[in-house]
Amino acid sequence: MKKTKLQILTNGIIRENPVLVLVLGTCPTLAISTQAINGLGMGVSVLVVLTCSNIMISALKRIIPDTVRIPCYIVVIASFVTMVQLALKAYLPSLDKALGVYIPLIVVNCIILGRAEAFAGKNSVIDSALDGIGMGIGYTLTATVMACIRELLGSGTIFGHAVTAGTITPFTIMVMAPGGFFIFGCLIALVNKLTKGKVKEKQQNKCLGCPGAALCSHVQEGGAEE
Amino acid sequence: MAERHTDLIVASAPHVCAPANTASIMRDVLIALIPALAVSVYVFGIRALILAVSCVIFCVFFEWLVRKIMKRDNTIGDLSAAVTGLILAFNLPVGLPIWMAAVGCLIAIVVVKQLFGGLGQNFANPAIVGRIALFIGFASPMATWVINSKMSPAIMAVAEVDAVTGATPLGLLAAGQQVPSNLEMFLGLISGSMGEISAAALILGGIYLIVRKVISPAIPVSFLATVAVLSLVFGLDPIFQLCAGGVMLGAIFMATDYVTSPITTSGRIIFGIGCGLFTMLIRVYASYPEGVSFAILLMNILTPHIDRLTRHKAFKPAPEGGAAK
Amino acid sequence: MSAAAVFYIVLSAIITNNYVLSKFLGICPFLGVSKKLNSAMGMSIAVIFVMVIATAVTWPIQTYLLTPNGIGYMQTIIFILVIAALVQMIEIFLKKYIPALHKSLGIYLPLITTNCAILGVCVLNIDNGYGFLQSMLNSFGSGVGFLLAMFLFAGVRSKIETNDYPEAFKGVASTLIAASITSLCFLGFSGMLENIFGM
Amino acid sequence: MGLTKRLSGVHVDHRKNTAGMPIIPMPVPEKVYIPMSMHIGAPCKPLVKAGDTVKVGQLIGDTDARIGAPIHSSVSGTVEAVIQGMTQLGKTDTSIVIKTDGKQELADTVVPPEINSFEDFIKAARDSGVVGLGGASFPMGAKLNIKPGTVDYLVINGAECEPYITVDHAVMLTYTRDIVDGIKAIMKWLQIPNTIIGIEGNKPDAIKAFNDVLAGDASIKVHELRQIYPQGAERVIIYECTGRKVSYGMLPLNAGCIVANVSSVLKLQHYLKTGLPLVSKYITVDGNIVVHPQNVEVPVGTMISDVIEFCGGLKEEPKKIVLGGPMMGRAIPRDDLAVMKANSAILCFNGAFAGQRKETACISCGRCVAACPMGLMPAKISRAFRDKDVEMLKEYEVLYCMDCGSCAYVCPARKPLNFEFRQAKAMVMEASKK
Repeated sequence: MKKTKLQILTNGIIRENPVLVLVLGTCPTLAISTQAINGLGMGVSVLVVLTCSNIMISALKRIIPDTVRIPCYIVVIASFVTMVQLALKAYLPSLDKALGVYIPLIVVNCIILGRAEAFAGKNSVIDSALDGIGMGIGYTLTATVMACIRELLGSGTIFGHAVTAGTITPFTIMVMAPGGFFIFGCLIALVNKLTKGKVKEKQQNKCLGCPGAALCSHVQEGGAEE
Repeated sequence: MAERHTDLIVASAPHVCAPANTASIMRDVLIALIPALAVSVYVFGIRALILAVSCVIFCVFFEWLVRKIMKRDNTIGDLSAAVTGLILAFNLPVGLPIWMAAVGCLIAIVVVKQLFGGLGQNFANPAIVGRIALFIGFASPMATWVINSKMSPAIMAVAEVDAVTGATPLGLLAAGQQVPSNLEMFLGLISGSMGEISAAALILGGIYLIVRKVISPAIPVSFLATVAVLSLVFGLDPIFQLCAGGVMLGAIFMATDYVTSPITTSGRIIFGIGCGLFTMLIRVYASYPEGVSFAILLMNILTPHIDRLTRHKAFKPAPEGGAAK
Repeated sequence: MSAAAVFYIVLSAIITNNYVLSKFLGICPFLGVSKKLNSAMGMSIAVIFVMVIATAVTWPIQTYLLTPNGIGYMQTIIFILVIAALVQMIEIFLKKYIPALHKSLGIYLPLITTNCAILGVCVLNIDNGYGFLQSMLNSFGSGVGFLLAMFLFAGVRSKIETNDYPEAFKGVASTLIAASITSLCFLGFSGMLENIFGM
Repeated sequence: MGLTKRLSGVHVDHRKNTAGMPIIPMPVPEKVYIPMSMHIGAPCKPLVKAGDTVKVGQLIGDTDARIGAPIHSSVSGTVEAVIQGMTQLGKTDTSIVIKTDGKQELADTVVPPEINSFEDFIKAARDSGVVGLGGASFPMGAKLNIKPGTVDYLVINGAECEPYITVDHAVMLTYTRDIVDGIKAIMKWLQIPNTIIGIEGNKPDAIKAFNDVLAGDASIKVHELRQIYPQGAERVIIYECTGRKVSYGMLPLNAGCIVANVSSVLKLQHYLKTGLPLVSKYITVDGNIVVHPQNVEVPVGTMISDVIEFCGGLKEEPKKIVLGGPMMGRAIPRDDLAVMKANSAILCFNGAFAGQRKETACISCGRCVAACPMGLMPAKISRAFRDKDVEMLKEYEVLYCMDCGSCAYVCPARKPLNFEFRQAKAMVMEASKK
């Protein structure tokens, strides 16, 4: 069944939301979602890298030999990440500081490699671009929403503007590590609830797009016997 | 001709059972907490009772509500939620706003217990996680200690300087100030979380639980002994360390939580030693003056491993060859 | 470097700055491979192994190759390529010379390329301005910290894996809540190492 | 003996209401229903048909199988029918219905057997019809048929650790000398050097009675067992008395032991002395609604309802009737079933006692772990069973469970643990077959 362009674009926002449904790219999402602005910044960075790398990989898919495709994908992604990193350093130094090591780590963000492997390597340039934008928006939304919740509960502000701060004592644990895991878990449960468990099957095969997916499930099932 | 009965109940043996059931065990724990509650009400006044009752009500309410939402059997009758509520209250400063206590109850009952499937399935002690979450999340209100004239002069002395914070005995010790006498510590004429102040009342409750065979002495004894020994090693007063902070409450009522502690006696001894060790490490070195709840939580997390290592082996003859030795 | 400083770097990487539970690096394997203790330990040992070797290779590259030539910005690309190549080489080497070790660690190696903890530790070593020895110690400590987190969490999961969860929380959601509680207990040790080693 | 470790157990209320009561013979009922399968092993084939006249002790059912025990008429009268009907084991089985004449004439075959060799002794043990009367109902003839001189210990089980039951106690007081004679006969023909009689400490008079009779005999000792359930379980009593370990997949024989119940030895001795095979059973009738709880001697095949009637009937509607002790006995669905050889008690309870217990969640309190005499971890096994995790069941050694019910007795969550383990054991067996 061929998907329409619109479906490709919206696919990543809810139905196959990379973070909440496919559970990809958890590390940066957890780490930077302490402030809404960081969530948004990270989201947009990922959006840019994802779209660009999707376009590039899709365009180069005939040239790249199948056997070395993963290293090639990584080089392409790493180049775009470096560009974004330099751009941030130049124009938004405070955001760059806040996101710190998580910007270079976009390289190993499994969303990007995953989409390259699962989508861009097989589809046309335009479809890949749409997929990248859709997935990127899905990621940005999730990271921003999660960051807003954590910022509101943990500091009483949203995007730095006081909401409940001053009237209600903020529950600071929400901007710390346990709060990150907790809110993330709750959001996933919420999506489970909203989609009535349809997404759970996908979570079984968690690292859907991850190049190590086959191995990963192998590890989970068989342990270290083989 | 004898009367015939053809509709008898057929059930699997055994057809008799020991009197203790889950609810009776929880009731015993509640009874054992009463002396400490009484001392707390005496020292802190009626506010202590209000806090305790609200925590119990919130916990029972959340338990009822979440079971209702999940469309499962209601389990408030087993009294475990009430026990969690009371123990959580014991871990809070008396002056804590009630809504913050309610947040603690929500975390304890909903997040730690019911999200994991309810009684018996949680891996961490609900009251402890509730307390730690509040302690870190509401750092300042959770370190605001109520003080009054019933307490030791050592505590009152600091009150004139600083009326709100840092006035627990462990806080005084950390600040290098005069601490209350050991007798005052033992009786509970000190500031602190509402239920933890009186070692005497907590020990009384502990003895009741041990006599009623609700808890085994393995965890409390190994926990307290480790704290005492390490106090000597660090050159501290063991009596003070045992009576200060949450050691008694933790050792007798929280570390002994069945669900989150090891199931074998040897495992329980390891668990108690671990609790004592981490408590003293945190007290002596970490930036927090008190480490009981972190220590117990860490040991909760280690419990599956301890259970694995202290697994019982079935009664059987030594394998051939092994017997020849 | 004094012995105290050595312990301080290693222990703080293990406990207070735990990569998984406080820096959120390597969450994927933490959630994915922690179901069984054996796999969790195998993965962790492979991570320690690769982390240390990757640092041993990337630190000199950065210090003697990239920075002097003014191409520090190539760090990301170079590092990830080096790590990917390194993992491949380690795998080939193990397969050929230490088949026993390859048998137990082999299946985890390909997964490690995309483990952000590896790239993370290499980049952070540079960002923090660590010297070579410090970098090596930090990498080793980080790897052991990963192992500790995996060890603790594998125990927790063995206990809760077959629980009767509410419908919406089945699967990853409940695992994350468990991770939340596990990370909570690491907060208790804050400040401890600074006090012990007088840092 | 130097026991390195004491086996756990549970403290159960003794409730020995009938302790000290004599054994009262029950008059012959109008009809008896004698099932053809009252022992482990092959069922017997009926040797009589409707209309035949039978006398007490006459052989009415037998089998050629190696493991089996002959069945004798417990009454004199006329065979009314050979029917298929439900027995107390819950299976449909052949039963011989005998209408009694009340004369209780002895059959001509009831003469003391002549024993000159080991083979004669084994034949006599088989002909006696005696089976393990502690509840296992393993045929005596098969149990004693070993190579003489290969067993070190004869362990006589007089523990009677189950609540309510006092009939072995009464037997030990009444027939002390006969039991000792029986023991000596077994020791002689099987060339067993030592005998240990294990008696729980709550029966000091029985211990004294044996010590008086045994005075000066070094080969037979009385061992006082702790007052804890299940001291009478085979693996436990062997360990307590001899320090030897027997476990799953082993016979007591593998540890050089033979275990026999006091009543079994007594019935064997009666046959050796008089030639009268096992035709009546000593039974404790008790429970919380029996009008006159007492110990009675009942002809095998008597309806359970007739026995209860003889004890004055019941004070109120029974809800549960248990054959055997409350810890391991079997609850029967109806009371119009026949008494079998292995029955040692009939316990009747009202609704308040028998009420279904509500099961709650396991709280890992560890009571079951502390209670298990076999050193197992019931809480963990129960969880593995719930998860249908055969590997885990094996790891926690469920096959070593001997179904004593100690874990279920102490469980505050009221989980039917040993019931689960029976199914778990079947699961493990099934899996290992594949």
